[in-house]
Order: sequence, then C-alpha cells, then structure tokens
Amino acid sequence: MIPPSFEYYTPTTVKEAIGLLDQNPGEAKVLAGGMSLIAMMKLRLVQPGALIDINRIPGLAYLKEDDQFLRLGATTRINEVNDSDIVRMRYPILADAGREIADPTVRNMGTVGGNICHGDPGNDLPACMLALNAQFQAEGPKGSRTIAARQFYQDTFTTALQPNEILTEVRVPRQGAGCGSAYSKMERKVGDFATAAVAVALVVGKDGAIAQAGIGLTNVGPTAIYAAPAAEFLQGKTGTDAEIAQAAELAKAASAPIADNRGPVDFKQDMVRVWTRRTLRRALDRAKGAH
Amino acid sequence: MAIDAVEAVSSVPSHSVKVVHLTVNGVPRASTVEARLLLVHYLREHLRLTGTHIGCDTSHCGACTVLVDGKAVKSCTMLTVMADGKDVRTVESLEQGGKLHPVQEGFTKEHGLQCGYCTPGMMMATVALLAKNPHPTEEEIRRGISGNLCRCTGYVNIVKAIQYAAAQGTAPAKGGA
Amino acid sequence: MHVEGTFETAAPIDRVYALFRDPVAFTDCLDDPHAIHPTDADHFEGTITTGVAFIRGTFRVRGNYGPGAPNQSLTAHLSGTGMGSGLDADFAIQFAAANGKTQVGWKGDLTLTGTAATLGERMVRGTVEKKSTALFENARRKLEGPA
Amino acid sequence: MGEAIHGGIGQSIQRKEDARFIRGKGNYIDDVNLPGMLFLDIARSPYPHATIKAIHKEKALATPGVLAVITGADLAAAKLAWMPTLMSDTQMVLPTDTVMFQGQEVAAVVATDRYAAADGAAAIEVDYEPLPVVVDPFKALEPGAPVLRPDKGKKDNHIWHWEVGDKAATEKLLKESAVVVKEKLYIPRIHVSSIETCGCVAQVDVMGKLTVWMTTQAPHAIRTVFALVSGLPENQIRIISPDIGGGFGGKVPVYPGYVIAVVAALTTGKPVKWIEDRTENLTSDSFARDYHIEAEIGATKDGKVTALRVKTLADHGYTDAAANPSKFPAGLFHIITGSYPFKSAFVEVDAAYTNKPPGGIAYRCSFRVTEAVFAIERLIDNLAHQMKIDPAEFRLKNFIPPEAFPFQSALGWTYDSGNYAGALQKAKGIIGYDALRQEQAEKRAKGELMGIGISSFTEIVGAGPSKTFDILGIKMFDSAEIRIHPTGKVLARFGTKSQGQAHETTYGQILAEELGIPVENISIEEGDTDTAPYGLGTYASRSTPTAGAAAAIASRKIRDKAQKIAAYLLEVSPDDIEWKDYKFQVKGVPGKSKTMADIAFAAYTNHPPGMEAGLEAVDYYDPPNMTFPFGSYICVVDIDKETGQVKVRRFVAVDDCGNIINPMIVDGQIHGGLTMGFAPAMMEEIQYDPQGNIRQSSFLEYLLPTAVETPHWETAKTTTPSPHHPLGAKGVGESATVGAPAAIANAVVDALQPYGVTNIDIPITSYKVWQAIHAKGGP
Repeated sequence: MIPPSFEYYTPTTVKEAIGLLDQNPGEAKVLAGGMSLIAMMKLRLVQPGALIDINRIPGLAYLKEDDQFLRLGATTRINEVNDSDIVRMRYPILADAGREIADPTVRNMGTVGGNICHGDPGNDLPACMLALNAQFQAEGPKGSRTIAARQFYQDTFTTALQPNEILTEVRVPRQGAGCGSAYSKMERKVGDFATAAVAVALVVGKDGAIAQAGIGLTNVGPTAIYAAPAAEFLQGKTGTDAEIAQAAELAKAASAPIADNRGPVDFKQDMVRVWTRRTLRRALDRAKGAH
Repeated sequence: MAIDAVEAVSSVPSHSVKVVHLTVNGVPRASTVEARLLLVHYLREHLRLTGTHIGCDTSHCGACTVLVDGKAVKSCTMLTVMADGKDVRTVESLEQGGKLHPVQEGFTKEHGLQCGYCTPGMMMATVALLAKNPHPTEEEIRRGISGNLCRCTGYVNIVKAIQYAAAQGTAPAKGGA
Repeated sequence: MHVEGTFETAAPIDRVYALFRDPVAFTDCLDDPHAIHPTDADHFEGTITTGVAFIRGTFRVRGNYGPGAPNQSLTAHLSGTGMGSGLDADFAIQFAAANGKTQVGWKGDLTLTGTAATLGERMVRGTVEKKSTALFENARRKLEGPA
Repeated sequence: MGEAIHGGIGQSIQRKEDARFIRGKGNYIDDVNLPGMLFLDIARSPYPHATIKAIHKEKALATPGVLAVITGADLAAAKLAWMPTLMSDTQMVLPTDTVMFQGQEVAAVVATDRYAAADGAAAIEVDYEPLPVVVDPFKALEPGAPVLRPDKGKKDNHIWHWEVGDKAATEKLLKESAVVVKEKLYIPRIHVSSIETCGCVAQVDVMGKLTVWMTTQAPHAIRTVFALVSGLPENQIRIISPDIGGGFGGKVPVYPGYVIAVVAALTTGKPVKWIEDRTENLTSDSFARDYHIEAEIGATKDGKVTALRVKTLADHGYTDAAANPSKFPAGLFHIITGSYPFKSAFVEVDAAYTNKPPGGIAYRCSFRVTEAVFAIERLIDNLAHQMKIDPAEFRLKNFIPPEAFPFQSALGWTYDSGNYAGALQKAKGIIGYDALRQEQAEKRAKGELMGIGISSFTEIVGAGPSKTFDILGIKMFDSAEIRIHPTGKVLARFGTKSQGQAHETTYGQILAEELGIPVENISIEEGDTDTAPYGLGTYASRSTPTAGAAAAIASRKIRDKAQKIAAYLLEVSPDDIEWKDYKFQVKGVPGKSKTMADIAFAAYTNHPPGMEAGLEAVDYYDPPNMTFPFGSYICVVDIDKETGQVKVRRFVAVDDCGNIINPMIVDGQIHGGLTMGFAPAMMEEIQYDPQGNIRQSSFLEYLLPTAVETPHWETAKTTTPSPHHPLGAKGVGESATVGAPAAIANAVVDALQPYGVTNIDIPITSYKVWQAIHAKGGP
C-alpha cells in the first residue's frame, strides 16, 4: 500500500503553517502523528495535495496545569498524557481513554490534537473533552479564537475548525476536590474503534450532591455525542442506583449509532445504557474519593 | 507476447522530494527521498536493512516496529521525512560485538518465535517496553506487546521470552542494545 | 441506499422538466466539483469529485436517461468508478402541475461497491442523504431564480 | 542404552533457524532483490460481478516509471488467461470479459519501482457493467438464480454432490434411537492471514531458464503445475521457496499474481517482483471453511450413540480451487464420526458457486477436519445436555475404547491408535473439573454465567497413502535424501517446506537419533526444486508423518550399508555387528566398535572391495495409512450478562500426537494452533454484504487476536504411538486448531443453559451472546 505523491512542508512557526494552509486551499492537510491520516492515504481514501507537518513547530508539545486548566499542546503524544502523574492523579478519565486508544506503539506517535481534530466518531478523546467541557484554542489568519468542545463536532470528519486554522492547545478545566471522571470503552480487541464508549466527568459537592455532570459518547453517532439530557438530569442528584439507571436511559436516547461489524443499532444503544451506568458509578466513586 | 509498453519517464514535483539526515543503527545517513517514502521502505530498500518487515500496511500488526529516538513506532505508517534528524534503531542493531541482546536470547531460549516474520518488530517493541518498565507483570507484558501480532506462537512463549529478558536486565532502549 | 424527497416550485412544469432532462443543467446543481457533457440525446459522461469531508476522490461517470414522459416523469441512471470504488445511482423524478405551481417528487437508489463501501461504511450514509437533498434544493433555487 | 546422542529424538533443543531470524537475517520473499528488478502491481475490481466494457491503459502508461500494462486480452493471446485449479475447475489469471468477485485482478502494471507501480495501478481506468450478484449459496441454488459459470456450459450454480456412508441404515438407526439431537451450524468463511502476505520474484536467464522465488508451501508441485500450464520444459523451471512468514495453507494455491509476474518477466526480460498488500491478501487469496452444516446424532435411552447424519452446503466462491487431494472434493470431512463408535453414518455435501474468491481449506486444517470435529463435538455436548448427563461422563461412556484399535470407523477410516479416555481424564484432573462444576452450580444459583466446554477430537493427518491420495495424479508421498560427507558431517534435503515448524531442527534430530551423529553436524535443506528431492510439500500436518518417516527410513538404509563397512573394518561378519549406543559394535565386545563418522570416512577412503563408494540414501515414503492424533480440551468461560462479553478464564489442552521429536517445538505448535482455534471461535470472520462487498478488507475489521485477547494456554500430553509410523509419531501442527473451537463454543453454550440456548454460531461475538440472552427475556 503506497500513498500518492504530495508536497511536503515543515513550518517552524504556527503562523507559517497557517500561511501554508491558506496557500493550498482544499489541498492541504495538517500532519501531526499521522496515525490515521497516513493509513488513509495508503488506502488512497485521502489524497491531499500538500501535507503541513506541524511536528517541527517548537512549543506545541506540552502538558501543564495552572490554577484554571490542564493545558495540552496539540502535538503532545498520547503516551505522554498516559505517563503524566498529574493526569493519573486528577484526570483519570484521560488515563482511562489514553490506555484504550489504538495500541501502545501507535500511541507513541498519535497526538492529542490529531485525535481531537480528525473528526472520526471512533476517536476516543473527543467524548472525554465533551464530558470535561474542554476548550480548544485555534489559530488562523485572523488570529486566535477559543472553541468550546461542545460546539466543535459538526459531522463525520467535519469540525468547527476552518481549513486554514490549526488547533494549538486543548484546555481542560482544572479538576480538584469533588471531581471524579472515568472513561469506559467496549471494544472487540485492542486497537479497535469502540462498539460503544462512555466518558463521564462529575463534580460532587461536600453534601454529596452532583454539582456538575458531563457525559460524552464515542462511536455511536456521526460524531462524538454530548449526552446533555443525561448530564442535566444528574444535576443535584446524589447518584442513587435509580438515578444512575435513569441517566443511562437518557444517554441511550441521545445515541444514534449505525449498524456495522460491531453490531446492530439496538445492541449498541443498549451498550451505551450499560456502560453509562457503569462509568457513572466509577466516576462517582472517584469523586467521593477526591474529597 | 505483445503487451502495451512504454519508455519509463520520471518527473517529481519539487516539494515532494526532500533531503533527510538521520542516524540509523548508529550510522549517520543523508538521503534524498520522495516525501511519501515510508520509513519502512527507506530502511528495507534504500539501506537494505531487511530485518524490519511489512505485515498489514495499516499500523495494526507491528511487524514494521522500529525505535525512533528510543520510542517504538510503526515504520509502515511513518514518512521517512518525519524521521529527519532522528535516531532510528532496527533489529539489526540489537546484537552488539557478537553478543546477543537479552531480548534476542530470550526469544530463542524460550521458543518465542516460529516463522520469524513478526519477530524483529516484536523484539523491538519488547526493547521499548522493558526500557519503560524493566520488570513487567504478565498482564503488563501482554498489554505492552498488544500492538504486535504473531500468528504462530499463541504468545505464551513470547511472554516467557520477555520475562527471561527482564530477568537478565536490558540496556536502555535508546541504545537499542 | 434509498433517498427521496419532494419540492414545490412556482416555475412552469415544462421549464422544470427541461432542467432535469438536461444533464449539464441537472448536474450543475451538484455542490461537488464536476464536468459533465452529453454524448448524445440520452447519454452523458464526465467526472464528479465527491466524498466525505477530506475523504474524496474523482469518479469517472457515465449516465443515461431512461423511460419517461415529457413534463410528467423521467428516469436517469448514473454509474462510475473512482477511489477503488464503484458508484451506481438510479433516479426517478415525477412532475405534476397543481394550482399554478409544479410539484416535483424524486427518488434515488444508490449502490456503493469497493473501498468506499468496505471502509467507508461508518461515514457514507449520512453524506449521501445530505448531498442528494442539496442537489434537489439547488435545483429548486435555480428554478425560482431568473430563467 | 547408553548416553543419548546430542540433539536426538525427545530433546527440547533450541531451534537452528532462530540464529538468522532473531538477527533480522531471514530471507523472506520481499527480501529477494535482483539487479534491474522491476515491480508489478495489480488493479482490482470494485465490483463483485460485472462485465468489463473497456480497460483504458493510457493514464497508467503515462505514469512516471510505468513500463507496461498487462490485461486478460494479452494473456488470452498466449492462452494464459485461464488456469486449472487443483479440483479440475478453471480460474481466471486476468479476466477477458467478466469479473467474478470484489478484489479480483483486472490488469497488471509493471514499473521501475513499487511506488510507480502503485500509481500506475491506481491510474488504470475500467468501464464496468454491473451484473446481478450471488452472495448466498442457498439462493445460488434456487431456480432462476443468475448462472455464474456459463463458460463451463453450466445451467445452474451447483458444482458437485458428494456422499459417503450407508443412508438407509443411518435413517433406520436414527428412527430407532431413543434420543436424537439436530443442529444447524455455520462454520464461517475465514482467512489465514499469515503476517507475511504472498509474493514472488520471477526471472528468466539468458539460457531461457525460469527461476521463481515464491511464497509456496509446495515448490515441487508448483513446478509441475507451471510446466503443465506454461508448456515450458520442467527442467527449465526452478522454484525456490525462501523463508516463509507463515503459511497455514494459504501458500499452497497458485494465485494469479504469480502467473502474471512470470509473464511480465518473460515479456520484459527483466526480473519482476510482485508482493501483495494486506487488502489484496484478504480480498482475493484462498479462504477457509464456509460450510453450512445440518447434523443430527442419535442415542439409546441409556446414552450410547447410534448414528450420525450430516447434510452440508459448501460455498466455494466462483471456482472450486480448494487444495484437496483429488479424490476428496470435501476433503477428509468424513472423519466426522470423531472419537465415537457410531454404528452407522451418512454424510452428503453439495458445493455451490457464488461471487466470492475461491479457496476452501487454507486455515491450518488438514482438509475440512475442523468443520467435522466442530460439528460432532458440538452435537455430542447438545446430546449430553438433552439427556441431562455430564458432557465429560457422556464422552467417557461413549469413546472408542483403547483395545478397539485399529478401529474401523463407520465412514471407512482405519484409526491407527488411541486412548481417548486417558486424555480426557488427564485434562479433567489438571483443570479440576469436578470443583469447576461445583463452582458453576453455585454461580448459577446467584444468576452468574459460567460455562465449561469439552472437545475430545480425533484428527486425521499425514496424507497420504498412494492408493487413495494424489494431487493432480501425483501421489502424496514425501521424500528425504541424505548424504554423509567423509568427515562424518551430514547434508539432508527434503521435499517438504517449513513455514515456522522448524524442520531444520526436527529433521536434524531424527537423523541424529538414527545415524548417531550430533545434530550440530547435520544440515537440512528444503525448498529449492533444483536440489531437493520431489515431494508434495508441507500442509495438513503431513511433514512428520511423511518426510519425517522418510528421514528415518533413509537413515536406516544408510545404516545397512554402514554395518557392512563396519564389519569390514572390524574384520568380522556383518551378522556379528550390532547398532548399539549409536555405534556399530561387535556383539559382546563393547570395546570393538566404529562410529558413523569412522564409517563415513572409510566409505570414501577404504570401502570394502566390490562395494560402491559413498554413504548416502534417498527414500520416497508412501505411508501405509493416515495417522490419527487426538486430544481432549477443556475450556472455562465467564460471561458478562449485560454486555455479552465472553472471557476465557482457563483452557487446558491435552494432546496425543504419538512419539514426540522435540517437546518444546510441539508445545509451540500447540500454542499457535490453539490461538488459531480461538480466533475463529471468538473473533475472525469474512463476510459479504448483499451487494457482494467484503466487510473485512483490512486488519481494522478482520480481527486477529493480540496477546491481550489470547488466553494463557495450559498444555499437557499423553503418548500413544502410531503403530505404522517408523518413529511412532503422528503429526501435530493442526490438532489444536481443529480441536479448540468446539471446546470454546461448548463452554459458551454450557454457560447459557439457563436460557435454553443450544447453539451460537462462531465467531461468538458479544452481540450474539447479548442477542441470545435477550431473546429469552434479557439478563
């Protein structure tokens, strides 16, 4: 399997990269880890006229936490997220997801930005970002703007990012006391796209009531799905079995899977229900442990 | 037999050819390559380092696993130009001065290979795994090599081979040996 | 994959029929880049570049008009290959005049084979609906616009 | 007996071949690199069934680096557009007018390198007229179905009907049986997916000699087929099978790409390489299984099996290219009476054409034995469940007893030896069967799903005796040629071809044992038709039963001559010499002896007057019977009721493959075989949608198990030698692949007994289990 020819550019600044995107409208693709893009090019499903390799831009690979956010640079490798003590301690949802993305070798190349911008409903980080209510920093010819994760995913392989924009930073609201998050992925084997996967981020008050809830779903719709009704339902609830079961039903209702080799629609919807229930319980236990 | 044939013409657009400088198994290399040239083809066909294999073409099987700056990557899904300026290690670098790498020893002593086709990639993934986690549990080993498919061994003896290497202690992955 | 829809336009039925019976005018309603030319009264060919977001390729297409009755109905078949895939579509369009307006009802059946079908399954379905709906919406706008 | 010879039979010595593999110095097909070598790539059909209106080469020929385009029309001019299959059917090399399956070769592009060739193949433009597609073999046989092979003068899609056994007696016995269980089982189409795909390098030298390096498990048979198809003299054809990155049967057939590459080499005068990519491998190479089985067995009221009846529909794709022995269109499917003394049995198989690629047996299985074992072992479990008898107890009650061997099966096989109860009792002991049943009862009371499954299989390998086994008329013997050099070092060559089975090691161990020469002094060669003796190759677990036997017999021929030389050197009569402790000794005078090395030297320097010099022998071994390895496997599964996810908790495999040459290597073969039994039971399947699109065209969808999904195998042995094999060995490569699926499926069905489930077709996906549970009201 051989990719078609393309022009290859290695900008050293974000500005230069944006310029190159501007000069090749409709032709250019940003190359980060390349784990999805290069495979699709080898299958000749994607034939970009130009690849803009952003791996040579200094300062795009980082993971740091300030009092507001966990900040992830676009070219931060998935394994760097998995290996971070900050993530393991306060953002377990990202460690859960990171361990389930592709396989350990692919995760050495795969990037946070790529996983988020590719727009494949099977990518695992988008649902986490929806649950965590993350923000994405985008740079374009007219400067920079912030896009809420919950406004980012428009359709399969289609995001709010303009063709001449580059995602530079992912901002996850700082998780602290009372925060509990988890990601569960049902897959046929290591490296598969999810049959169904559920991301949950909760903030539980000292009174034991859920102050904030976020629920994201992977690969059960044209994009990653934010299950708003389920999340809103949980506001103020303490997370009894009945409440969690109810939220799981609402998440199921929010899913819109298609039948494929992983199973038919009714099965996938039921898996959304089951895994939402289980993941909510895990997140709730973690939140209680975080007080 | 009469078949339609022509003289080969050859022309490539300017920005689709690049000069790369990288170190392969300790040897500095400078090469002019097509931007689309996959790292695995650069190693196998330009440098004739044929120990690195191609199995699935889509980054699922790991037969093409090599180390780039000490990290295991699938060279069938990486462009040679992406490795510009980096240190690449292949299976050919494991044996040093006639001494087998503990991972090579483990694979033969524990019968961790049969047809041998996945073995170089499997061993390079193992070198990276042990560099990160020198004393993995069986569960950690099985997860650690889950990016590499073997069709012959059923993995039982590969796990033993890796445990053997871990018991010997291995050099840091960066050196590859 | 089956798609269908209806629309109403103030344009007179003969003009509506004429638009869909003209392969160039009809395919000009596609949002995707294309170059279609007639080869005789009923047949046409050319290229259409289409896909899902950045997953796109150019298809070599050949088409022809099938049985139909002027200002009442027409059928068209389109078949092409590209991206290691095959694309076959059959359209059936009904026209009816009602209180000075023209009712248009359309049905399409699309079959994908090859790479697009085997690898693209997770992506293709929604797109086909969007594109065909857009095709006829563009036709409606064109008819409402200046003749 | 004194001290064992180093590397003799029964020793777990390390493998010779590892020395190159662990250094990345194997020589696989894509490593073959010749000066001026060109590369060939193939354009393939997106349509499963279509008429080719036109093939436009212009853009391909204009692609930088492209030298030539080859189409079916070009081949037809040389009468090479079609080739015969091993089952006397015909297969397209390149189509002249019609494509029959998605992914079929349509045109080939020859270029200066593989990148240019790929661009050229992508630039080939073809005008197709789609034709109606036949995907379902049952629909294929309905009246009015589109006829796929009018070129063969066919009026329907029925290929052949085959039957064996006593129909009337079987029906009578089933009627009289107190209990009869019946089940429909689909053994899905799967793909062997060796990690190395197929490929070749074809070269024609100035003398007009054709050399083809290719991924083949049967180089000699391939040479003969090439000679017959191309008309080239066989002495002008040399097939070299280099190191092979896994075969498992997928590298037995002749694929169109090989033939096209040869044509390209002949026409360009340059060496031409063709290497498949994974999608080409999955969509066009030989498949396995695809058997729709309807089976029923009966038993008396006290639980003794009576009769077996099986009706099967085989989906062969667009041509019958199964690599079976010629006289066995359904392979050895009639081993289906398994480990049980059925009084009567009747089996019939019908084969149908569909718009799919050809094949049939290429998945580590000796000719349809997996289908047979799966069917009988699944039904035995269902019968036990229905009669409320523990499945282990039911088997022990019914097994063919050890004293009954050699045993004549109801369908005509003569089983050589067996101790079925011994293997099952050992497996029960290792896994703690009774305690597990206890745990299961407790779990069931709590509503938890745990299952225990057994498979007590009987294999049939070592094809085969010349009276019944041939391929295209060539008898299925195999061969060994041994030369001992003056210094006592050995070069031996074989007609088989290792693909990971370590022939260089195990054949060496047989020779070490038989010749009394340490294994490090023995070199083994295979795979070059110019040097190795003719043989049918390595598949169907036949190497040890055939070539292994040839190694022993040829060694003994050498010993006979050596004994005479020893007598001459020791100045006694040959009758006074005995072969003892790996030496020729004068009977009763242990001090007076000669080693094989002494004799080898004498054979070239001081051989007896009247005797010809040298010390070598050849044997073409024609096995008197098949060998019948067996075993008992027990699998324990836990099931997540809500998600349908199945976890194999434990799997114990007790195998009996007769005497063992290298225990370490045999265990490795069993581990691999078990994994290739687990894979189709739980994960792998090739499916086609109603439009004829393949649904698994890459490893993203065709699911090979990783180390994470694969269970931790537990293995053990019993030893029941084959009475007719010179070493008492039986062969082992495929036993585990054949035996494992039923154990896993039985465990799942056992777990689902509370839901009254009698069958879940493999692969057992979470969805199928979820569905079975929900069909009965949910968890």
